Amino acid sequence: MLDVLYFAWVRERIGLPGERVETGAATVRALVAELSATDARHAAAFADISALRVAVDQELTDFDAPLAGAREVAFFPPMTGG
Amino acid sequence: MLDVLYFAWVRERIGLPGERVETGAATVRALVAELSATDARHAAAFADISALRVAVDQELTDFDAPLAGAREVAFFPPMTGG
Amino acid sequence: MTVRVQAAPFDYGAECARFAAGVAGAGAVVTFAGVVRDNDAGTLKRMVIEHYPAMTEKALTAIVGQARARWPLCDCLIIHRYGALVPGEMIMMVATAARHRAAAFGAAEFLMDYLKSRAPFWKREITSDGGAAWVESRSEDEGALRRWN
Amino acid sequence: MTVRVQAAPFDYGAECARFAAGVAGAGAVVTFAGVVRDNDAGTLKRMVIEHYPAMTEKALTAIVGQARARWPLCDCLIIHRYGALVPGEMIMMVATAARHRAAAFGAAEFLMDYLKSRAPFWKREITSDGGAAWVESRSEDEGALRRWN
Repeated sequence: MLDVLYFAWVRERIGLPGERVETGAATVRALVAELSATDARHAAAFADISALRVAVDQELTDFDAPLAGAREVAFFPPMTGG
Repeated sequence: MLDVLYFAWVRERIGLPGERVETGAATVRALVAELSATDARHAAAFADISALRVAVDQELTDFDAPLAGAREVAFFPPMTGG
Repeated sequence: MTVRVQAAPFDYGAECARFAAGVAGAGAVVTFAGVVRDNDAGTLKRMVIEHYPAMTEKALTAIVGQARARWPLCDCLIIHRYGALVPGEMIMMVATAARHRAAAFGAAEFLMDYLKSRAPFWKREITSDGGAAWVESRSEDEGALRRWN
Repeated sequence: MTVRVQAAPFDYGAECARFAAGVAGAGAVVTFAGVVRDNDAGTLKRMVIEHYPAMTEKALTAIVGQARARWPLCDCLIIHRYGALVPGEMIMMVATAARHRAAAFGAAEFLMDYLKSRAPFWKREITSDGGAAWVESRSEDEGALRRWN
Protein backbone atom coordinates (compact mmCIF):
# COMPACT_ATOMS: atom_id res chain seq x y z
CA MET A 1 0.00 0.00 0.00
CA LEU A 2 1.26 3.42 -0.98
CA ASP A 3 0.02 6.86 0.01
CA VAL A 4 -0.15 9.07 -3.06
CA LEU A 5 -0.48 12.81 -2.38
CA TYR A 6 -1.34 15.67 -4.72
CA PHE A 7 -0.65 19.37 -4.24
CA ALA A 8 -1.65 22.65 -5.93
CA TRP A 9 -3.21 22.25 -9.38
CA VAL A 10 -2.45 18.53 -9.45
CA ARG A 11 -4.73 18.16 -6.43
CA GLU A 12 -7.39 20.30 -8.09
CA ARG A 13 -7.20 18.50 -11.42
CA ILE A 14 -7.47 15.07 -9.81
CA GLY A 15 -10.06 16.29 -7.32
CA LEU A 16 -8.44 14.62 -4.33
CA PRO A 17 -5.68 15.61 -1.84
CA GLY A 18 -4.45 12.03 -1.96
CA GLU A 19 -5.36 8.38 -2.14
CA ARG A 20 -4.11 5.06 -0.90
CA VAL A 21 -3.21 2.74 -3.74
CA GLU A 22 -2.29 -0.91 -4.00
CA THR A 23 0.48 -1.11 -6.57
CA GLY A 24 3.36 -3.23 -7.69
CA ALA A 25 4.88 -0.38 -9.72
CA ALA A 26 8.67 -0.57 -9.62
CA THR A 27 9.29 3.10 -10.44
CA VAL A 28 7.52 6.44 -10.21
CA ARG A 29 7.06 6.33 -13.97
CA ALA A 30 5.26 2.97 -13.75
CA LEU A 31 3.06 4.33 -10.95
CA VAL A 32 2.16 7.32 -13.13
CA ALA A 33 1.12 4.93 -15.93
CA GLU A 34 -1.14 3.02 -13.53
CA LEU A 35 -2.68 6.17 -12.07
CA SER A 36 -3.24 7.69 -15.52
CA ALA A 37 -5.32 4.63 -16.46
CA THR A 38 -7.70 5.20 -13.50
CA ASP A 39 -9.91 7.84 -15.09
CA ALA A 40 -9.96 10.98 -17.23
CA ARG A 41 -9.01 13.27 -14.31
CA HIS A 42 -5.87 11.32 -13.49
CA ALA A 43 -5.06 11.08 -17.21
CA ALA A 44 -5.37 14.88 -17.52
CA ALA A 45 -3.24 15.56 -14.43
CA PHE A 46 -0.44 13.29 -15.63
CA ALA A 47 -0.69 14.19 -19.35
CA ASP A 48 2.60 16.13 -19.29
CA ILE A 49 4.95 14.91 -16.61
CA SER A 50 7.57 17.49 -17.60
CA ALA A 51 5.25 19.97 -15.81
CA LEU A 52 5.33 17.87 -12.62
CA ARG A 53 7.72 17.25 -9.78
CA VAL A 54 7.74 14.21 -7.54
CA ALA A 55 8.86 13.42 -3.99
CA VAL A 56 9.24 9.89 -2.64
CA ASP A 57 9.02 9.70 1.15
CA GLN A 58 9.32 13.53 1.29
CA GLU A 59 12.51 13.69 -0.76
CA LEU A 60 12.54 15.31 -4.19
CA THR A 61 13.48 12.79 -6.85
CA ASP A 62 12.84 12.00 -10.52
CA PHE A 63 10.41 9.81 -12.41
CA ASP A 64 12.88 6.94 -12.72
CA ALA A 65 13.21 6.61 -8.94
CA PRO A 66 12.49 3.09 -7.64
CA LEU A 67 9.49 2.59 -5.34
CA ALA A 68 10.73 -0.47 -3.44
CA GLY A 69 10.05 0.18 0.24
CA ALA A 70 8.47 3.58 -0.44
CA ARG A 71 5.51 4.60 1.73
CA GLU A 72 4.51 7.98 0.33
CA VAL A 73 4.71 9.50 -3.14
CA ALA A 74 3.70 13.11 -3.81
CA PHE A 75 3.06 14.81 -7.16
CA PHE A 76 2.98 18.58 -7.57
CA PRO A 77 3.88 21.42 -9.94
CA PRO A 78 7.25 23.23 -9.72
CA MET A 79 7.48 24.85 -6.32
CA THR A 80 7.00 28.59 -5.79
CA GLY A 81 8.23 29.25 -2.28
CA GLY A 82 10.14 32.19 -0.92
CA MET B 1 44.90 79.51 0.12
CA LEU B 2 44.11 75.85 0.39
CA ASP B 3 42.82 73.84 3.36
CA VAL B 4 44.79 70.62 3.65
CA LEU B 5 43.24 67.94 5.88
CA TYR B 6 44.71 64.75 7.29
CA PHE B 7 42.89 61.68 8.59
CA ALA B 8 43.74 58.47 10.47
CA TRP B 9 47.47 57.67 10.61
CA VAL B 10 48.32 60.50 8.20
CA ARG B 11 46.95 62.91 10.79
CA GLU B 12 48.91 61.16 13.54
CA ARG B 13 52.14 61.07 11.57
CA ILE B 14 51.96 64.74 10.65
CA GLY B 15 50.69 65.67 14.09
CA LEU B 16 47.95 67.97 12.78
CA PRO B 17 44.33 67.47 11.69
CA GLY B 18 44.94 70.02 8.95
CA GLU B 19 46.61 73.22 7.94
CA ARG B 20 46.04 76.19 5.69
CA VAL B 21 48.71 76.49 3.01
CA GLU B 22 49.62 79.10 0.46
CA THR B 23 50.54 77.22 -2.69
CA GLY B 24 50.82 77.56 -6.42
CA ALA B 25 50.92 73.79 -6.93
CA ALA B 26 49.17 72.85 -10.15
CA THR B 27 48.46 69.23 -9.17
CA VAL B 28 48.08 67.11 -6.06
CA ARG B 29 51.47 65.58 -6.80
CA ALA B 30 53.11 69.03 -6.82
CA LEU B 31 51.38 69.88 -3.53
CA VAL B 32 52.70 66.67 -1.99
CA ALA B 33 56.23 67.65 -3.05
CA GLU B 34 55.82 71.05 -1.37
CA LEU B 35 54.34 69.59 1.81
CA SER B 36 57.04 66.90 2.02
CA ALA B 37 59.68 69.63 2.04
CA THR B 38 58.12 71.24 5.15
CA ASP B 39 59.68 69.01 7.79
CA ALA B 40 60.51 65.42 8.69
CA ARG B 41 56.95 64.59 9.82
CA HIS B 42 55.45 65.63 6.50
CA ALA B 43 58.25 63.84 4.65
CA ALA B 44 57.48 60.64 6.60
CA ALA B 45 53.73 60.85 6.02
CA PHE B 46 54.17 61.34 2.28
CA ALA B 47 57.09 58.93 1.86
CA ASP B 48 54.97 56.34 0.05
CA ILE B 49 52.01 57.89 -1.74
CA SER B 50 50.86 54.48 -3.00
CA ALA B 51 49.67 53.96 0.62
CA LEU B 52 47.62 57.17 0.49
CA ARG B 53 44.34 58.29 -0.99
CA VAL B 54 43.38 61.86 -1.80
CA ALA B 55 40.15 63.82 -2.09
CA VAL B 56 39.91 67.27 -3.67
CA ASP B 57 36.90 69.26 -2.51
CA GLN B 58 35.49 66.07 -0.94
CA GLU B 59 35.69 63.99 -4.09
CA LEU B 60 38.06 61.02 -4.33
CA THR B 61 40.61 61.60 -7.06
CA ASP B 62 44.21 60.73 -7.94
CA PHE B 63 47.58 62.40 -7.49
CA ASP B 64 47.57 63.87 -11.00
CA ALA B 65 44.36 65.80 -10.35
CA PRO B 66 44.65 69.56 -11.05
CA LEU B 67 44.26 71.96 -8.13
CA ALA B 68 43.04 75.01 -10.06
CA GLY B 69 40.08 76.40 -8.11
CA ALA B 70 40.32 73.75 -5.37
CA ARG B 71 39.57 74.82 -1.81
CA GLU B 72 40.16 71.67 0.22
CA VAL B 73 42.51 68.73 -0.23
CA ALA B 74 42.43 65.74 2.13
CA PHE B 75 45.00 62.97 2.51
CA PHE B 76 44.25 59.67 4.22
CA PRO B 77 44.95 55.93 4.12
CA PRO B 78 42.67 53.49 2.24
CA MET B 79 39.23 53.67 3.78
CA THR B 80 37.89 50.97 6.08
CA GLY B 81 34.18 51.66 6.35
CA GLY B 82 31.27 49.26 6.54
CA MET C 1 19.86 27.30 13.43
CA THR C 2 16.11 27.75 13.42
CA VAL C 3 13.45 26.73 10.89
CA ARG C 4 9.83 27.75 11.49
CA VAL C 5 6.84 27.02 9.26
CA GLN C 6 3.70 28.73 10.47
CA ALA C 7 0.34 30.18 9.44
CA ALA C 8 0.61 33.11 11.86
CA PRO C 9 2.26 36.39 10.92
CA PHE C 10 5.70 37.06 12.37
CA ASP C 11 7.14 40.30 13.73
CA TYR C 12 9.93 41.06 11.26
CA GLY C 13 11.65 43.80 13.27
CA ALA C 14 11.56 41.72 16.45
CA GLU C 15 12.89 38.65 14.61
CA CYS C 16 15.74 40.69 13.12
CA ALA C 17 16.62 42.12 16.54
CA ARG C 18 16.45 38.75 18.30
CA PHE C 19 18.54 37.06 15.61
CA ALA C 20 21.24 39.72 15.70
CA ALA C 21 21.32 39.76 19.51
CA GLY C 22 21.79 36.00 19.64
CA VAL C 23 24.84 35.63 17.42
CA ALA C 24 28.21 35.68 19.08
CA GLY C 25 31.31 36.34 17.03
CA ALA C 26 29.54 37.50 13.89
CA GLY C 27 30.72 40.58 12.04
CA ALA C 28 27.99 40.44 9.39
CA VAL C 29 24.24 39.86 9.58
CA VAL C 30 22.11 39.63 6.42
CA THR C 31 18.33 39.35 6.33
CA PHE C 32 15.93 38.85 3.46
CA ALA C 33 12.17 39.26 3.68
CA GLY C 34 9.67 38.33 0.98
CA VAL C 35 6.54 40.47 0.81
CA VAL C 36 3.21 39.82 -0.98
CA ARG C 37 3.28 42.23 -3.89
CA ASP C 38 0.07 43.39 -5.55
CA ASN C 39 -0.28 42.42 -9.22
CA ASP C 40 0.24 45.00 -11.99
CA ALA C 41 -3.50 45.65 -12.25
CA GLY C 42 -3.74 46.32 -8.49
CA THR C 43 -6.41 43.64 -8.09
CA LEU C 44 -4.73 41.10 -5.83
CA LYS C 45 -7.09 40.32 -2.97
CA ARG C 46 -5.04 37.66 -1.29
CA MET C 47 -2.31 35.11 -1.75
CA VAL C 48 -2.91 31.61 -0.45
CA ILE C 49 0.14 29.47 0.20
CA GLU C 50 -0.24 25.70 0.22
CA HIS C 51 2.52 23.47 1.49
CA TYR C 52 3.35 19.80 2.06
CA PRO C 53 3.56 19.63 5.86
CA ALA C 54 5.38 16.29 6.17
CA MET C 55 8.08 17.50 3.81
CA THR C 56 8.43 21.22 4.49
CA GLU C 57 10.57 21.35 7.64
CA LYS C 58 12.63 18.42 6.37
CA ALA C 59 13.33 20.26 3.09
CA LEU C 60 14.16 23.54 4.86
CA THR C 61 16.44 21.81 7.33
CA ALA C 62 18.24 20.10 4.44
CA ILE C 63 18.66 23.47 2.69
CA VAL C 64 20.13 24.96 5.87
CA GLY C 65 22.50 22.00 6.13
CA GLN C 66 23.73 22.64 2.59
CA ALA C 67 24.29 26.32 3.36
CA ARG C 68 26.29 25.46 6.49
CA ALA C 69 28.44 23.02 4.54
CA ARG C 70 29.31 25.76 2.06
CA TRP C 71 29.82 28.78 4.31
CA PRO C 72 31.13 29.19 7.87
CA LEU C 73 27.95 30.51 9.46
CA CYS C 74 27.54 31.61 13.05
CA ASP C 75 23.77 31.16 12.77
CA CYS C 76 20.87 31.13 10.36
CA LEU C 77 17.10 31.39 10.49
CA ILE C 78 14.23 30.60 8.13
CA ILE C 79 10.61 31.54 8.82
CA HIS C 80 8.03 30.69 6.13
CA ARG C 81 4.29 31.20 6.34
CA TYR C 82 1.46 29.28 4.71
CA GLY C 83 -2.26 30.03 4.43
CA ALA C 84 -3.92 33.28 3.35
CA LEU C 85 -1.98 36.57 3.16
CA VAL C 86 -2.89 40.02 1.87
CA PRO C 87 -0.69 42.39 -0.18
CA GLY C 88 1.99 44.01 1.96
CA GLU C 89 2.20 41.08 4.38
CA MET C 90 5.48 39.24 4.79
CA ILE C 91 5.56 35.72 3.41
CA MET C 92 8.91 34.66 4.80
CA MET C 93 12.31 35.73 5.98
CA VAL C 94 15.80 34.33 6.19
CA ALA C 95 18.67 35.64 8.29
CA THR C 96 22.32 34.64 8.22
CA ALA C 97 25.28 35.63 10.38
CA ALA C 98 28.96 35.08 9.69
CA ARG C 99 32.34 36.57 10.50
CA HIS C 100 32.57 38.24 7.09
CA ARG C 101 30.00 39.67 4.74
CA ALA C 102 30.74 37.43 1.74
CA ALA C 103 29.60 34.32 3.66
CA ALA C 104 26.51 36.02 5.12
CA PHE C 105 25.41 37.34 1.71
CA GLY C 106 26.30 34.12 -0.12
CA ALA C 107 24.36 31.94 2.30
CA ALA C 108 21.31 34.22 2.30
CA GLU C 109 21.14 34.23 -1.50
CA PHE C 110 21.68 30.48 -1.64
CA LEU C 111 18.88 29.86 0.89
CA MET C 112 16.54 32.09 -1.11
CA ASP C 113 17.36 30.40 -4.42
CA TYR C 114 16.65 26.99 -2.89
CA LEU C 115 13.51 28.13 -1.10
CA LYS C 116 12.11 29.52 -4.35
CA SER C 117 12.42 26.29 -6.30
CA ARG C 118 13.07 23.42 -3.92
CA ALA C 119 10.89 23.96 -0.86
CA PRO C 120 7.36 22.50 -1.14
CA PHE C 121 5.28 25.68 -1.22
CA TRP C 122 2.79 26.71 -3.90
CA LYS C 123 1.27 30.17 -4.19
CA ARG C 124 -2.22 30.91 -5.44
CA GLU C 125 -3.41 34.43 -6.21
CA ILE C 126 -7.04 35.42 -5.66
CA THR C 127 -8.10 38.63 -7.38
CA SER C 128 -10.91 40.99 -6.48
CA ASP C 129 -12.92 39.89 -9.55
CA GLY C 130 -13.06 36.36 -8.09
CA GLY C 131 -10.30 34.95 -10.30
CA ALA C 132 -7.77 32.51 -8.91
CA ALA C 133 -4.50 31.35 -10.45
CA TRP C 134 -1.51 29.33 -9.31
CA VAL C 135 1.67 31.36 -9.47
CA GLU C 136 3.92 29.84 -12.11
CA SER C 137 7.55 29.10 -11.39
CA ARG C 138 9.93 31.52 -13.09
CA SER C 139 12.66 30.23 -15.35
CA GLU C 140 15.03 32.80 -13.75
CA ASP C 141 14.51 31.02 -10.43
CA GLU C 142 15.58 27.72 -11.90
CA GLY C 143 18.52 29.50 -13.55
CA ALA C 144 19.52 31.14 -10.26
CA LEU C 145 20.06 27.70 -8.74
CA ARG C 146 22.64 26.78 -11.35
CA ARG C 147 25.19 29.27 -10.07
CA TRP C 148 25.66 27.14 -6.96
CA ASN C 149 26.63 23.99 -8.85
CA MET D 1 16.31 57.08 0.27
CA THR D 2 17.91 57.85 3.61
CA VAL D 3 21.55 58.33 4.62
CA ARG D 4 22.40 58.86 8.29
CA VAL D 5 25.85 59.35 9.80
CA GLN D 6 25.75 59.45 13.57
CA ALA D 7 27.71 58.79 16.75
CA ALA D 8 24.67 57.43 18.60
CA PRO D 9 23.70 53.74 18.50
CA PHE D 10 20.70 52.82 16.35
CA ASP D 11 17.93 50.33 17.08
CA TYR D 12 18.50 47.69 14.40
CA GLY D 13 15.18 45.84 14.83
CA ALA D 14 13.20 49.08 14.84
CA GLU D 15 15.08 50.36 11.77
CA CYS D 16 14.39 47.11 9.91
CA ALA D 17 10.71 47.24 10.82
CA ARG D 18 10.34 50.92 9.89
CA PHE D 19 12.14 50.44 6.58
CA ALA D 20 10.01 47.44 5.60
CA ALA D 21 6.78 49.17 6.64
CA GLY D 22 7.59 52.19 4.52
CA VAL D 23 8.18 50.53 1.16
CA ALA D 24 5.22 50.25 -1.15
CA GLY D 25 5.32 47.80 -4.01
CA ALA D 26 8.41 45.91 -2.89
CA GLY D 27 8.49 42.13 -2.97
CA ALA D 28 11.98 41.83 -1.51
CA VAL D 29 13.72 43.54 1.40
CA VAL D 30 17.40 42.90 2.17
CA THR D 31 19.30 44.24 5.17
CA PHE D 32 22.94 44.05 6.11
CA ALA D 33 24.36 44.95 9.51
CA GLY D 34 28.04 45.21 10.38
CA VAL D 35 28.96 44.32 13.96
CA VAL D 36 32.17 45.04 15.90
CA ARG D 37 33.84 41.65 16.14
CA ASP D 38 36.34 40.90 18.89
CA ASN D 39 39.86 40.09 17.68
CA ASP D 40 41.13 36.50 17.68
CA ALA D 41 42.86 36.98 21.03
CA GLY D 42 39.64 38.28 22.61
CA THR D 43 41.36 41.48 23.71
CA LEU D 44 39.48 44.15 21.73
CA LYS D 45 38.39 46.85 24.17
CA ARG D 46 36.85 49.22 21.69
CA MET D 47 36.79 50.27 18.08
CA VAL D 48 37.03 53.98 17.32
CA ILE D 49 35.76 55.13 13.94
CA GLU D 50 37.06 58.38 12.50
CA HIS D 51 35.40 59.99 9.50
CA TYR D 52 35.66 63.04 7.25
CA PRO D 53 32.45 64.88 8.08
CA ALA D 54 32.36 67.24 5.09
CA MET D 55 32.74 64.32 2.72
CA THR D 56 30.87 61.44 4.38
CA GLU D 57 27.24 62.16 3.55
CA LYS D 58 28.22 63.37 0.10
CA ALA D 59 30.08 60.08 -0.56
CA LEU D 60 27.24 57.94 0.80
CA THR D 61 24.64 59.83 -1.22
CA ALA D 62 26.76 59.35 -4.35
CA ILE D 63 27.01 55.61 -3.63
CA VAL D 64 23.23 55.41 -3.22
CA GLY D 65 22.83 57.26 -6.54
CA GLN D 66 25.02 54.69 -8.27
CA ALA D 67 23.01 51.83 -6.79
CA ARG D 68 19.74 53.40 -7.95
CA ALA D 69 21.11 53.86 -11.45
CA ARG D 70 21.96 50.15 -11.61
CA TRP D 71 18.92 48.56 -9.98
CA PRO D 72 15.24 49.49 -9.85
CA LEU D 73 14.97 50.11 -6.12
CA CYS D 74 11.81 51.00 -4.23
CA ASP D 75 13.91 52.39 -1.38
CA CYS D 76 17.26 52.18 0.35
CA LEU D 77 18.80 53.18 3.65
CA ILE D 78 22.33 53.60 5.00
CA ILE D 79 23.12 54.24 8.65
CA HIS D 80 26.80 54.48 9.63
CA ARG D 81 28.19 55.30 13.05
CA TYR D 82 31.42 56.98 14.05
CA GLY D 83 33.13 57.36 17.42
CA ALA D 84 33.81 54.67 20.03
CA LEU D 85 32.08 51.27 19.90
CA VAL D 86 32.53 48.08 21.91
CA PRO D 87 32.52 44.48 20.59
CA GLY D 88 29.00 43.32 19.74
CA GLU D 89 27.78 46.81 18.88
CA MET D 90 26.50 47.53 15.39
CA ILE D 91 28.68 49.78 13.28
CA MET D 92 26.32 50.31 10.39
CA MET D 93 23.45 48.92 8.39
CA VAL D 94 22.10 49.11 4.89
CA ALA D 95 18.62 48.14 3.70
CA THR D 96 17.32 47.82 0.16
CA ALA D 97 13.85 47.11 -1.23
CA ALA D 98 12.92 46.11 -4.77
CA ARG D 99 10.23 44.22 -6.65
CA HIS D 100 12.46 41.18 -7.04
CA ARG D 101 15.19 39.68 -4.88
CA ALA D 102 18.03 39.90 -7.42
CA ALA D 103 17.89 43.73 -7.37
CA ALA D 104 17.57 43.93 -3.58
CA PHE D 105 20.53 41.57 -3.01
CA GLY D 106 22.63 43.12 -5.79
CA ALA D 107 22.15 46.66 -4.51
CA ALA D 108 22.86 45.69 -0.89
CA GLU D 109 26.12 43.94 -1.84
CA PHE D 110 27.12 46.84 -4.09
CA LEU D 111 26.47 49.38 -1.32
CA MET D 112 28.55 47.32 1.10
CA ASP D 113 31.44 46.91 -1.33
CA TYR D 114 31.51 50.66 -1.89
CA LEU D 115 31.12 51.52 1.78
CA LYS D 116 34.06 49.27 2.69
CA SER D 117 36.53 50.95 0.34
CA ARG D 118 35.11 54.26 -0.87
CA ALA D 119 33.38 55.90 2.08
CA PRO D 120 35.68 58.07 4.26
CA PHE D 121 35.74 56.03 7.46
CA TRP D 122 38.81 54.68 9.25
CA LYS D 123 38.69 52.15 12.07
CA ARG D 124 41.10 52.00 14.97
CA GLU D 125 41.20 49.10 17.39
CA ILE D 126 42.11 49.64 21.04
CA THR D 127 43.04 46.50 22.94
CA SER D 128 42.85 45.83 26.67
CA ASP D 129 46.67 45.91 26.95
CA GLY D 130 46.59 49.55 25.84
CA GLY D 131 47.61 48.86 22.24
CA ALA D 132 46.03 50.76 19.38
CA ALA D 133 46.20 50.02 15.65
CA TRP D 134 44.49 51.30 12.55
CA VAL D 135 42.55 48.56 10.78
CA GLU D 136 44.19 47.91 7.42
CA SER D 137 42.15 47.74 4.27
CA ARG D 138 41.77 44.20 2.93
CA SER D 139 42.79 43.40 -0.62
CA GLU D 140 39.60 41.28 -0.93
CA ASP D 141 37.59 44.46 -0.37
CA GLU D 142 39.32 46.20 -3.24
CA GLY D 143 38.81 43.05 -5.33
CA ALA D 144 35.11 42.92 -4.44
CA LEU D 145 34.62 46.34 -6.07
CA ARG D 146 35.92 45.08 -9.40
CA ARG D 147 32.92 42.83 -10.00
CA TRP D 148 30.74 45.91 -10.50
CA ASN D 149 32.83 47.35 -13.35
